[in-house]
Amino acid sequence: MSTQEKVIEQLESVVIRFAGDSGDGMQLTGQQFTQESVLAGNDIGTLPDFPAEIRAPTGTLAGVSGFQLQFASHDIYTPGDAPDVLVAMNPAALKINLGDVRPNGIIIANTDAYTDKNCQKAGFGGNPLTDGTLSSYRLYTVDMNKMTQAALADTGLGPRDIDRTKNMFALGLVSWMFQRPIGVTIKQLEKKFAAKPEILDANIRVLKAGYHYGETAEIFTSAYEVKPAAIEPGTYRSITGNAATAYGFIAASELSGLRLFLGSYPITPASDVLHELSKHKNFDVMTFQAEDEIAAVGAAIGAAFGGNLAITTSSGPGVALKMEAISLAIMTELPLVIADIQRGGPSTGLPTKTEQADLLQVIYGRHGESPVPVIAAQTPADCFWAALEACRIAVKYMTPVFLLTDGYLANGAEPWKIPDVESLEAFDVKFRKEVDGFLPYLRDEDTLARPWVKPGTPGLEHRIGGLEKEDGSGNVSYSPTNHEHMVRTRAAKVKGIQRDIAPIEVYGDPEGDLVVVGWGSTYGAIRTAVDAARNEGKKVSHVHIRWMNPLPADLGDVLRRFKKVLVPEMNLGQLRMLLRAEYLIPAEGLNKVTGRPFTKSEILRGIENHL
Amino acid sequence: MSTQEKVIEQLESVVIRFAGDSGDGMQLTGQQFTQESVLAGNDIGTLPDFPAEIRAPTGTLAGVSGFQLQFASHDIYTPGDAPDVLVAMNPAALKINLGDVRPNGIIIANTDAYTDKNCQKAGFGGNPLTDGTLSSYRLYTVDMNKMTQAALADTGLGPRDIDRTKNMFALGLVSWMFQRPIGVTIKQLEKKFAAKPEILDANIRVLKAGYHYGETAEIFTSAYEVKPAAIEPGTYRSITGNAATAYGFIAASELSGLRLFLGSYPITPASDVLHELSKHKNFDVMTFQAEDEIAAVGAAIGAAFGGNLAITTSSGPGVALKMEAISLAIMTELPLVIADIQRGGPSTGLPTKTEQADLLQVIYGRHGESPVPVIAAQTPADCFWAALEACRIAVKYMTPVFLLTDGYLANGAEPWKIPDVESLEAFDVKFRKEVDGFLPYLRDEDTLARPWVKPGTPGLEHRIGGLEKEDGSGNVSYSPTNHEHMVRTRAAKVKGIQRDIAPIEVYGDPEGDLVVVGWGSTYGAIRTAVDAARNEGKKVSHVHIRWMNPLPADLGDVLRRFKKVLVPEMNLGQLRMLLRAEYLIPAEGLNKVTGRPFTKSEILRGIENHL
Amino acid sequence: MAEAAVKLTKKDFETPLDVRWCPGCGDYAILANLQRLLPDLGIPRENFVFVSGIGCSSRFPYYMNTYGFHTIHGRAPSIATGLKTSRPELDVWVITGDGDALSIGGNHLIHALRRNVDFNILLFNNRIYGLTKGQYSPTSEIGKKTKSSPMGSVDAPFNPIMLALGSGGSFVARSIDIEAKHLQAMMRASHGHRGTSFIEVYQNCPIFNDGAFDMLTDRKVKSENVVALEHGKPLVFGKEADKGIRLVDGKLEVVQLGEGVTEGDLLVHDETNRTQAFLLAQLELPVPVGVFFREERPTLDDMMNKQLETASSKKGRGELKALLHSGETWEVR
Amino acid sequence: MAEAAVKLTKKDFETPLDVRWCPGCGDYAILANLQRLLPDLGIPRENFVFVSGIGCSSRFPYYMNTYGFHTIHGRAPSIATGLKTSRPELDVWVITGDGDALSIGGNHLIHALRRNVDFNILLFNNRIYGLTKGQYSPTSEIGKKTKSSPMGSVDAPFNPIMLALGSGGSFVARSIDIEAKHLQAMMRASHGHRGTSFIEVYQNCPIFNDGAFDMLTDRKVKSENVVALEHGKPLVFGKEADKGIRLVDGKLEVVQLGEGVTEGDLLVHDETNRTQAFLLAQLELPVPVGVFFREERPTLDDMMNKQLETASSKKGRGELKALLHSGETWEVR
Ligand SMILES: Cc1ncc(C[n+]2csc(CCOP(=O)(O)OP(=O)(O)O)c2C)c(N)n1
Ligand SMILES: Cc1ncc(C[n+]2csc(CCOP(=O)(O)OP(=O)(O)O)c2C)c(N)n1
Ligand code: SF4
Ligand code: SF4
Ligand SMILES: [Mg+2]
Ligand SMILES: [Mg+2]
Repeated sequence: MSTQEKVIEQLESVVIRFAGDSGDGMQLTGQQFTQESVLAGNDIGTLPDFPAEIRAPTGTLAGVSGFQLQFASHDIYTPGDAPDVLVAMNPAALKINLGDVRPNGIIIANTDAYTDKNCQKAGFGGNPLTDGTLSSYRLYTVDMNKMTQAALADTGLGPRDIDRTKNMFALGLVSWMFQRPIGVTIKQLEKKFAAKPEILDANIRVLKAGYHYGETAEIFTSAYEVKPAAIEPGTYRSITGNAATAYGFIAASELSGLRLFLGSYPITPASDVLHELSKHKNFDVMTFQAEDEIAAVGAAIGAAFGGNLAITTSSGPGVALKMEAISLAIMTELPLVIADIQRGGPSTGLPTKTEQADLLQVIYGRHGESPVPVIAAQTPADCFWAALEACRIAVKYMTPVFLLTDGYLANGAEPWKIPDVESLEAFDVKFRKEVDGFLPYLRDEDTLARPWVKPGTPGLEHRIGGLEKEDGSGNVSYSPTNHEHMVRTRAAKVKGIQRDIAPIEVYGDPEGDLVVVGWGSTYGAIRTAVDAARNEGKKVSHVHIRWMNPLPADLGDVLRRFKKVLVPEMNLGQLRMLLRAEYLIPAEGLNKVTGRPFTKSEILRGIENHL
Repeated sequence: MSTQEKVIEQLESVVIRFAGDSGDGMQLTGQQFTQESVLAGNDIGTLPDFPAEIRAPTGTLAGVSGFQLQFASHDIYTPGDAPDVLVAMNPAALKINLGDVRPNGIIIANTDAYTDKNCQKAGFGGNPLTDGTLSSYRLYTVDMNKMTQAALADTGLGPRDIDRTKNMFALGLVSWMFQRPIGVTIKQLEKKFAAKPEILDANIRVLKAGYHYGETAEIFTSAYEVKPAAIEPGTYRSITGNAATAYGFIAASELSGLRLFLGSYPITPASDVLHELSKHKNFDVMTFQAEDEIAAVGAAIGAAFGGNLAITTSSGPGVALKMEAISLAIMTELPLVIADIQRGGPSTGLPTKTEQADLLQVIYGRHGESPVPVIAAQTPADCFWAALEACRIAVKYMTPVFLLTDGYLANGAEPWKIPDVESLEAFDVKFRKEVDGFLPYLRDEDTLARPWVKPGTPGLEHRIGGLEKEDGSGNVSYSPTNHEHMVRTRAAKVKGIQRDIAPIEVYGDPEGDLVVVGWGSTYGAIRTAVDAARNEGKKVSHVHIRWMNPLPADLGDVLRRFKKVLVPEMNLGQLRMLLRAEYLIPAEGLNKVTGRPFTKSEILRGIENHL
Repeated sequence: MAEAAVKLTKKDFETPLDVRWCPGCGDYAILANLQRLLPDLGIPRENFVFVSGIGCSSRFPYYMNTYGFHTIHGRAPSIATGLKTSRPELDVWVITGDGDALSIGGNHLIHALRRNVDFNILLFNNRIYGLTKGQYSPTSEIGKKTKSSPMGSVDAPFNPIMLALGSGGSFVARSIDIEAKHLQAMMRASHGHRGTSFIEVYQNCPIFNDGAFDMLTDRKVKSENVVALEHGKPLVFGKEADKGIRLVDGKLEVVQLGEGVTEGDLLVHDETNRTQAFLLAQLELPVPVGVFFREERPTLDDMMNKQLETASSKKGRGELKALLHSGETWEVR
Repeated sequence: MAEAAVKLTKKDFETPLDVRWCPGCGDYAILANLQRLLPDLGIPRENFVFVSGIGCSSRFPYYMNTYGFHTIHGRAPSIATGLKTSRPELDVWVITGDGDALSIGGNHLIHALRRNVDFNILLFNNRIYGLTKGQYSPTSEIGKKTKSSPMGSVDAPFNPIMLALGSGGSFVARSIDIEAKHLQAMMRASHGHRGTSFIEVYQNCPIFNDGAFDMLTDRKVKSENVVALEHGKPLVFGKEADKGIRLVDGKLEVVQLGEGVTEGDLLVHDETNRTQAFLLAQLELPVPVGVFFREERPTLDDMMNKQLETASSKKGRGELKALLHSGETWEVR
């Protein structure tokens, strides 16, 4: 009835968050929208955020599930800060997310869900869609339930099945708003519902209904378009951190010729690595779901002793339980990779939220002097490279290695330029077979690694264990001088890994007023903020540490070239502590422990406060 | 036959080490000699050193058991450095201990045990008693077996029983050498062998035979006497660290009116605390030997929830296993004391040797931000005070607290001036009973402690758990701001314990060239060495830290008054790391990780090197 | 036990919190049944304590308006052991799942059973890890396809009843989430038992393992598939009570009554016979529910507390001063 | 198994290290018996791996000249599981003690038994913690006075055979340290069994629990106190083979042969019957030794390895490149 024209606006980047009841299918909607954006050639960053309960009661705050996505025409490193668009499928979703939406942002609400009862459950006094609560936002109300029902009126589907497709309406609508191609979603639906043609048909109908509604209805004054990003040429895919971690391990197995053995016990947010690896038995990947974390790492140690590429995956509480066994791997100098997918702590804490507070646990959380190298991944796709690198070092130095990622990386996705498999360097694994001159703890002069022997090798029968070893012979030794020697040798071996660490790349100028030092998943937020600060002419650089132990040999020199050092972390200052102790520099912290990642603006504000 | 006169020399202090096969009863001999010395009014310090095997094969190096003791006419803090006297019951004992004996020291050897076979087993080429190996020592050879047999010839005892008493010969002999009263030993024997009069008689006969042999035989040219030490008036007893720890816990229970509950799983060198507490059921002390360390701490947490004074005891590997559960105590803010009696690590390591390498484990060894206060005992008797203090803080602040001791303190003994029980301060424990205004996480304004409620209290039914808590209500909360608030509140609560820490007492001048900063069992060696350095006119002071977390509020200021800071530790520099990070001072380390305590001279050398 | 002053009702045991299980989850029924039973037990509300581990099932204490402790994965029996031995007057319940109790918590479970600590264990067996979104558990059948076993699980499952009997359990029973009457009867019996009582409750997880127990709950077929164990009674089952179980050469045999076979030929359930309980536990069809085994033996909490009393009455209540002065002492003047 | 190229002897399995157990310790005999047996098994020496936990008993691998791993307390079954599943061609033995296996390691033990990993567990049961110098263990009797139980232990012990049977163990046996012939026969049988085999070996600790099994080893009385289980044979015992065990109403009864009772009346051992094994495990006097139960069922290592083969043969050996390119991809030019 209106005569307004549809205008296609050009945008640089958009942050959109889908939020609804856990039963509303928001994760799926978000993932599908991500696929579409990726195919539209945008760079993307995602952040799923789901409740700890499997399914909390409908309509409650505890039951709200969200999925945020940023897509842009330029390189981006994060899922973005304040959403430009919030899709709020019910009042609880609105309640929880409203505070994050940027001023004057767009809110799309599914009017049908805003009943009095639901508004009350969410803790609103009245109906927020009508009582002025949203006056500073651009509100679009859509009767999604009704329109979904209408779209399916003649299908004979039951009301529950119909209700379940309303997320497709939302997806269709938003796809239209941002000019996404919905073909990929239809293809995906075809796969998923191959066995249930009526459901498939219903979903496609509703998806299209949403899309067409956007196109035809009058309430939207404009559609937005984000142009493809200018990124490096190549073949791309989207990948989550957990999938990348799993692929990194498989790649390490292929490149080393070692059978991959995973011992694991499920725990959020690490379980998906187990799930992913379980699928790839045709890579000769052995996965063992143990009775607990101790048995999981135990089995991995047994497999390492047997000559396999052994890994174990968990999150904070599970990693705590593994420490005693990891200490055995240190004493017996066996290769082993332990992945800690960090989550909010202490104790059970916030299982579905992200945090970086296990750094000191993995470096120091064992009895005795028990050094372990630690590598931290910095983006979802980087989990691939970090996992691969962890394996390479473990085998080269005959040592357990920690791989740190976190819930944000694990579940977040980014487009990944798929590496050329031929260009990946094979690692050089030698099992000792020569009998002459063999001693179980005779070390390689360079790496200080002891030989790796596969049980079954004739003539090399020997015994290892957790009691202090005599260097060379590997016999049990209570000698005071040998103990001191071994303690220092184990430390020197880990320290020696510095030679494998590439010199630090400073982003920005090599000296200046401030260097922002980060590690792990804060990479994207820091890089974006430093870019912004530099655009404003500030003398700020960015250093991101990958090997947390040992720290890179040149790190002290690099940092000392700046007047100030700022360390943003999702903890109370764990890396900061290490830097201060190691280099005696007055590093300052920017700390956030909310279970959510930093936003660019939080870091930017931190930078400004420290200049 | 000789006409030499017995001369009684006056000495200031003597260090003596008894060493023999584990079956030779050296621990008993050493302990008895300690008793005698204590009754002679000397100040003492002891260091037992036994093999990890229960009983290694006779005559082997692995089977050597030793007990060192220093007694002096002045205050001493250590079992001494290089022994003045070594009693070597067999070649293996000689082999292992010879390197430690001071030049020109006395060696008493039991000739009968120096057979060719034994010498060979010990790794000597020939017989060290005759081949010149001992030319730079004062060697006394005694046919102890033969003389023991002779003393018991007419008793009708079997050869095995006879052989078992030869340690009494050694004890008698050495008692004579140093003019110790053997009455206390006889009394002790009477108790021990009350049921076996023939064995009792045999032991006493042999003890006296040894004593008389010293008096009459011609080989000893002099006897030595150490005058009583000038120590504070009062009633004294000798006490080991583990006994003092147990007594400290019982005292805390008596002073708080809380029932003591220990959950523990045996492990060297912590088991004796369990053994000691098991004896005192008439103090209403409940001891539960659990199936593993996790169950042990679990039971303690259950008891804490039930309103008991709950403790758990272990050593490094066991403590590593407890960490996940301790994190639950942090989240639920329940009082709990965890004693870590440190031993050599990593892994099974050196179970019977001492080390201080669990400091960072107990401070940082848990997932998430999970702060726990840590107190370290510094002498065997101080374990009493440290255990008491740990309990007081746990209950006052509603927090788990770590108590650190180590194998050296645990098994070492010192004379202890028994405190006046009436003078011990009761602690003020209030269980919440008022229903009005109750919230499980409503905090005390000063301490930030939450209320402690005994299940069974009407009207206060509530639920706690490991998921993040909403401050105040204690309900499960996934709120980002609440999480940040709680993380910071838990940290602030532990930091707030600083107000309970007495200002640092600097031993020596409050400023100078060097301050030696120690913690735990290095106290004695550092104090003695600093004394010696100061006697030489050096500007050296000593600070010994008791609360490792939080560090004392005035520590930074105190340390900055010195030009240099030296940190001796039986690890690779764990406290040093903390000091550098916290105060940005270039603290240097003096590190020894041999499984044995520092000697005075090692520290003195360290001081000299840093001046 | 002391009579509660005021008569309590189910409502008294409900918390104001929203219950956060999936719609249709079997946990709701178990909760409701226990909330219905508790007021009947004559125990003051403040004396109940619910201790759980981690899992969907372990959220239970939040919904029970008593004292409660949602602890960590697998450790609830240990925590309950410390609580019950030190506070024997409390009425302690352990709520756990098949993962929590049999996977990570297996050791604590079997040790609690041998020690016979006086608390009640309810194991919600849905044969899946629910909270972590659907991996196979130690009670999942071989071949089960889950997220972590896409080609089917290769782990032979535990039989929780056999495990409990082999651990020395003194009260071992089985029931089903939605069989309200039976479940309440089992809970009541477990509560009446002094010592560790263990009830395996079959629980449906509609999300990750829907229908695992349909055969035992579907009105149409359940009476053919379930046999109720009752002490002293012959093992009869079937819609028409026309089938029974007979013991032949030490093995169990399902028989049709009437064709020359009478109730007198059937095995009579003897809940005091551990071996027979073990035999019944192996029965796959029909599935036995009820009390498999019950035996009175000393409880850990009793024995520990008695030792404390004995020590005090024998040696006299300890005195700190005397303790500190024990052994050799000497005076320095 | 492949025949060893060279015939090995006991000496080949001895290490040059001094054996460090106390004089008279039962561990010596167990070691010697196994060293005597191994050369007979026709397995190349380099294929044997001994995995142990912590305890006196767990020092065992140091004295066995094969591959060996002295791991950490309680975890040997887990480590052996990782080793055996990933290297199924190895001949893996787990050496453990009553503390190591039943206390801290209880969970791993029962899970190994249910999963049926193909290794041999020898549990040296001296009913005490030896290495830590004498605390009661989960097999110590109630009332035992030790360093940690000066008024007597209040923990009801496990019966390891019952626990193993309740866990689903597929080979469950018992023997005695110094009964060389019997012990070797048990070890041989255990080795012959595919799946987890469990042997409880009664072992004397002369230092902390001397004489615990005197009744079963003292030449004068042992035949009156021990009954050997042999498949298909009636349960006869006594110096004169004049006593036997009869099954009456599902309960075991010791009878004197001859007085109207003949061997034909006795219970015949059936090692395929788990319930009967469970019943025998409860017999306190005479004490049964021998194979209580044996059953063939798929092993975990076999099933895991078969899945790998199936996956490769069905989907083709995985290719890294294809994996990385799986799912949606797009080209940026
Ligand atoms: C130490 C530790 N490891 C793993 C987990 C993850 N986890 C939580 S619940 C669970 C399994 C729950 O299964 P079950 O006990 O059967 O409970 P259900 O959810 O099926 O009721 C796991 C593996 C954890 N929370 N803590
Ligand atoms: C994690 C851990 N907890 C405790 C110990 C101490 N510990 C060593 S062996 C042992 C018990 C050994 O008993 P058992 O298995 O019966 O062996 P035995 O010495 O009797 O042969 C204990 C408690 C340890 N080494 N590690
Ligand atoms: S996942 Fe299953 S067990 Fe968990 S709440 Fe949902 S239905 Fe219940
Ligand atoms: S303590 Fe006992 S079990 Fe250990 S070695 Fe000595 S005799 Fe054997
Ligand atoms: Mg379950
Ligand atoms: Mg034992």
